[in-house]
Amino acid sequence: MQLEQATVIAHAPIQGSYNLLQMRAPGVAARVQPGQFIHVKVPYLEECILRRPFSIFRADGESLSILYKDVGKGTRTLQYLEPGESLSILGPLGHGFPEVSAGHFPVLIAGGYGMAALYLVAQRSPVKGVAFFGGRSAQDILCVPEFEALGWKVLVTTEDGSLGQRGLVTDALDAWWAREGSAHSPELFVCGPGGMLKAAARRAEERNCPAWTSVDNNMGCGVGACLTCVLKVKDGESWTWARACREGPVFNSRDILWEELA
Amino acid sequence: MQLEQATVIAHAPIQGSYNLLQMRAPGVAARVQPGQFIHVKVPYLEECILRRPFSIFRADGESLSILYKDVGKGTRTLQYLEPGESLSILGPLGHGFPEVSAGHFPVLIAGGYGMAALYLVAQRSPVKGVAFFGGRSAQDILCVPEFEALGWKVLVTTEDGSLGQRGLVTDALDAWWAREGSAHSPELFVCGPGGMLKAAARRAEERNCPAWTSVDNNMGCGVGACLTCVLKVKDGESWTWARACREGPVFNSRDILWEELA
Amino acid sequence: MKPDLSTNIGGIRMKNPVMTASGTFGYGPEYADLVDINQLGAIVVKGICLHPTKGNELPRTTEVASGLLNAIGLPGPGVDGFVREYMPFLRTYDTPVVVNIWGKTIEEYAEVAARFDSVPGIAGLEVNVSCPNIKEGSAVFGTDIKMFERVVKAIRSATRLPLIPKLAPNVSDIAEYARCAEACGADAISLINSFPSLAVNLDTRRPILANKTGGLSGPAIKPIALRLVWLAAQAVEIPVVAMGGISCARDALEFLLVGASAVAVGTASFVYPDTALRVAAGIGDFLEKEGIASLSDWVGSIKA
Amino acid sequence: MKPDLSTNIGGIRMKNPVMTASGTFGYGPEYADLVDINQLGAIVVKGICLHPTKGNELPRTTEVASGLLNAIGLPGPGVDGFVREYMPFLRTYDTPVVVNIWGKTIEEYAEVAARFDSVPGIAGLEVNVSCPNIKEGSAVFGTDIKMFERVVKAIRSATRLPLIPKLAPNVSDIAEYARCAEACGADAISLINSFPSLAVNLDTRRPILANKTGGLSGPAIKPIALRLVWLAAQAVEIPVVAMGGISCARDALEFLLVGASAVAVGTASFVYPDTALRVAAGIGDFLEKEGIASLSDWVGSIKA
Ligand SMILES: Cc1cc2nc3c(=O)[nH]c(=O)nc-3n(C[C@H](O)[C@H](O)[C@H](O)COP(=O)(O)OP(=O)(O)OC[C@H]3O[C@@H](n4cnc5c(N)ncnc54)[C@H](O)[C@@H]3O)c2cc1C
Ligand SMILES: Cc1cc2nc3c(=O)[nH]c(=O)nc-3n(C[C@H](O)[C@H](O)[C@H](O)COP(=O)(O)OP(=O)(O)OC[C@H]3O[C@@H](n4cnc5c(N)ncnc54)[C@H](O)[C@@H]3O)c2cc1C
Ligand SMILES: Cc1cc2nc3c(=O)[nH]c(=O)nc-3n(C[C@H](O)[C@H](O)[C@H](O)COP(=O)(O)O)c2cc1C
Ligand SMILES: Cc1cc2nc3c(=O)[nH]c(=O)nc-3n(C[C@H](O)[C@H](O)[C@H](O)COP(=O)(O)O)c2cc1C
Ligand code: FES
Ligand code: FES
Repeated sequence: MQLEQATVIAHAPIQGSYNLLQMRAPGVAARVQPGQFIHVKVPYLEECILRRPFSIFRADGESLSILYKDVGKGTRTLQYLEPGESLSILGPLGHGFPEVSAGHFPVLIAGGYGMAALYLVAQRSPVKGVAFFGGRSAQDILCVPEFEALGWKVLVTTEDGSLGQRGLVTDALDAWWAREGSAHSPELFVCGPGGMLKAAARRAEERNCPAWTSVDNNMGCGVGACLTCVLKVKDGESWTWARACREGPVFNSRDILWEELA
Repeated sequence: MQLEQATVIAHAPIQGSYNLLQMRAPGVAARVQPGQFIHVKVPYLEECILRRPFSIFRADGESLSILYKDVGKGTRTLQYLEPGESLSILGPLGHGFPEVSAGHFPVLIAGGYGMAALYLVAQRSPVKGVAFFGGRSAQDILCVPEFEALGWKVLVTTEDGSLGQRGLVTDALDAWWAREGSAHSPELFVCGPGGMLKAAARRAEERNCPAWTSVDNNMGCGVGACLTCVLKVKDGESWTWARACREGPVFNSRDILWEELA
Repeated sequence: MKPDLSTNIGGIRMKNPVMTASGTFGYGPEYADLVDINQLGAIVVKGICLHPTKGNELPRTTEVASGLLNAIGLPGPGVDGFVREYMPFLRTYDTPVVVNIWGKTIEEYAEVAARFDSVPGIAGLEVNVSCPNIKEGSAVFGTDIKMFERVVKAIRSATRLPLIPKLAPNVSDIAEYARCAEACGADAISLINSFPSLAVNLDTRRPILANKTGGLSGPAIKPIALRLVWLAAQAVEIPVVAMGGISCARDALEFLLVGASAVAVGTASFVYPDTALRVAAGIGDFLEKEGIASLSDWVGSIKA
Repeated sequence: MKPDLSTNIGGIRMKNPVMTASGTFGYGPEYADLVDINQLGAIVVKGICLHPTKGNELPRTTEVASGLLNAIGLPGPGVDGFVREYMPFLRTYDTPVVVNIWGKTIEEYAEVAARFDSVPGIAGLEVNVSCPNIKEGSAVFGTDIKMFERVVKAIRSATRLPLIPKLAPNVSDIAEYARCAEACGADAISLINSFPSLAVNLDTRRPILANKTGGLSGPAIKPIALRLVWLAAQAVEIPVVAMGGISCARDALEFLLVGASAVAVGTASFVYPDTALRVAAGIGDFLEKEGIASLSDWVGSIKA
């Protein structure tokens, strides 16, 4: 974990309201684990004082990139940043995804920026498996060629049917599981909206398969000091708070009190 | 006076820390009087809530421009604005310079952005006179060719002698006055730092010549409501406040209580 | 269907709930070229006292993070000057005129109120007890409950006009002041005034403002104001006029949600002179989109 | 020559005047990878009470203009948990450890203080009487002078450690609380805690924070804090620790100028974890450039 002044290498919209920001950040880039994130101070946005967390999409040598969606003030203002300009980042932060367990078959499940967050998992996994990407429409499905190029099978679902199969990501997952699941001993790696996490966690529990889920609780400090980002995890018969930024954002799905997640 | 969304036509550094910002603002541009100003909301600078006042440098048809120096947060941030982007302006504001009185010879005295503020006076004056420009060094002397092109004689002084005569603007003025003043019946049009205004006002009083001075009191609203920008003006035997943004920024030098000016 | 935005603030009938905040809209003419005064819910003018006053020396304002610090010091033309110079202009509009008054003593407050009682075209009085620069003895009217009670009572007996004490924000228990105002016969209350603050200059080692301290206004104080308005609105039956950092319709809707019956736009007018009109229009659009027929259905509808 | 930045806060010797503000720097380990704790003037840890506590539900924070609203609700490991889990780590540093304490009753406050009295490696106690979520009966310790007096007295008799009551900002007369703390035997005072505030969500029509209200911190409150620190510093002889929106050396120098003997960096650490160190270095640079030999020559040197 370090505080680094990164320099923008490339920055452009990629599709819909998603943008790709690539930066030179040798200190942070060198140490990235899949599923970790950086905490970004958006330049020129002084009245919004907090940093914004973004999953590390790619990390190659001295550079890293994030893939972000314009959803509010921070992500709107971030778009003004041009190559050559610099920004303050804090990272790599949090605990990411583990490697796929021996004898298991990796199944990625992603929605929204989750596709970016899982790229390093896909890249670094010695075993290539299957990836389920879901979204509202074609605009929301990211990085399919990149995952395919790494040797993953990608199954796309969209709610409006504009790309891949029509429906929810879990429909495709269920169909696949019924067809091939038993042959495979799946291990789930999930990053997406709360509903998707819960649906995946439920299936993992029912089928008693390991699942790693990345939560996106709002964050303050990003390093474990402010206690903004907490969620309830099991602690024997009771529960305790865990910090998404420190103990997470990736948790063993078994540990989370799903019914309490916001 | 109107609130207008202006569009940047051109924007570039011109010399030293001065920048020229040209914008399309048909509503405001159509009604500009020399010495008036616009009140600019600097885009992307939300934590600084107030507008910033800038003299109108040029106004041609549907466009107008300002010439501004990087001195703080607002003027630094303003520089990020690119052609095609828009900004909110309020103007034209205040009372500007009158036309030169019949039988008088116009003498312009300027320091800093005062050279910009006097350009429209120079352009629209039926009589072309002499202009005294002073600054610390060559970097601070603006627009000399533009004034010469309009038929004005420009006499430059710099404190470090890097351009024109070495010394203060008043040195050059005094020399000229001794040489040619009596032949001319001068009328002064002054815009510059407080010291320059005071020095010019003193000379005008001593020599009983009309003088118009543009003050640059800090401003809040720019339209006369907040009473931030006031200065003391004579009121019979006593004094009263006048608002630089409304009754000014140009005042008859005789009216100002110079010893009280901040 | 267009929602009904009209509201009644202690007898002042307004076509919409958006006023100007005292001291931020001059006496009217300053913004008349830019803003159609007829479209305001009410116009509240800069504070007026008995005699002409000059106010503080410069600097009178300084900018701070998301806010403005001011110590203008209440310069003004006095009652007679105001009535002579500005009332003819203000009477040409179909918009209630609320006069913000202040005094150096309780007697002065009462006298100013009495003088306005007979001036045609005045819809109500807002009483500034919370200006940081006015004291009687060592007690400040706005932060000493006994002084506050005395001044509100004195004004109440001096005028039949709708009376709106404007509460000071720097008290521990705002509900106490709200209830006291109500008990003394106020028709409404307004809050918050700018928050007592300080800015200093490291180079001169002096306070930046000539008056040393000043009042903080603008977006910086909005969360503070929102809590105080919420607490005050729960404490009383009389209507509450809310202000403090309102710069868009959503800000205003928040204050109305927590119980204000009207809002005032202050510092934001300095930035975008048309803010009050945009806020009024935006409130209408929001309520319409939400299918809320009348402003009163939104006021105080917070679930908490 | 390098200026002398050392300062003594009621018996706590600090190499420079910059602490962390309670609740914004965890218990130390959270920032240890990013910040050399040995270079801090002192480390003030998150509020501790007698037993482990869970704090509030989510959301606990929300961003507002130039500030942060928080209602974390004081989760923590309790005295024993803290001493066991964090003191071994904290004792490895050559930096005074100040423990911020709170309780639900006066007895609890006193007991927490007593328990820390015998813990090696603790340099002092800061007493949070101003957390918006703790009350005894209907009275809040920080905004009721009688309760404040009782709690400070009770703690004073329970501990020999340097004692620093942390004042609530939402009072009309801060000097009264400062003097009361001094009279009760406090060794220093600190201020300001975050300012009670509210943010609401128009879509849900509810307060954004689970706790409803929260405390405002960050640059938005700096001008308010600066005035209160100035007034408090004039009221007492004991040292004042100032906080509220400090995010750079110049901010800190302003608080020192108006009379604080030390400062604490709060919310700014969330943004730039190294803020406290940069503030300390920047204070040194400034004093050196101004030719001021010692911090104490700057403290309170405001001309006003
Ligand atoms: C560990 C982690 C990794 C993330 N990775 C990515 C990523 O790779 N790409 C990406 O586009 N986004 C990512 N996000 C979400 C991203 O942080 C938010 O979209 C961003 O902070 C919004 O900032 P803003 O200023 O634009 O929006 P704001 O103006 O702050 O908020 C706009 C809206 O977004 C909501 N929002 C704000 N923060 C979050 C959040 N953390 N989660 C959900 N909703 C939020 C707000 O409640 C509001 O409704 C990640 C979040 C976390 C916690
Ligand atoms: C009527 C009028 C016309 C002006 N015309 C021009 C112009 O044509 N070109 C130009 O470059 N500038 C002009 N100015 C000055 C310009 O408004 C300020 O430089 C600008 O507001 C500074 O904004 P900032 O945010 O960059 O600086 P800030 O961060 O606000 O301040 C930086 C420094 O500048 C000082 N400062 C701020 N405002 C003023 C001011 N009004 N006068 C003097 N010092 C100030 C501050 O005290 C501070 O020391 C004019 C001012 C007035 C009142
Ligand atoms: C420059 C200025 C002058 C003010 N003058 C007065 C005044 O004369 N009387 C008064 O009651 N309030 C006065 N106020 C306070 C405002 O009416 C309002 O209560 C406060 O600014 C908070 O609202 P805002 O944040 O929207 O500005 C003044 C505020 C400012 C900024
Ligand atoms: C997230 C958060 C948690 C806090 N927790 C505590 C606490 O436990 N005890 C306490 O006395 N103050 C607490 N505070 C208040 C700070 O110590 C400080 O007084 C306040 O934030 C003002 O300083 P700042 O503007 O620099 O943040 C907390 C503040 C924040 C933002
Ligand atoms: S974001 Fe601060 S503890 Fe996780
Ligand atoms: S700037 Fe507001 S009155 Fe002149």
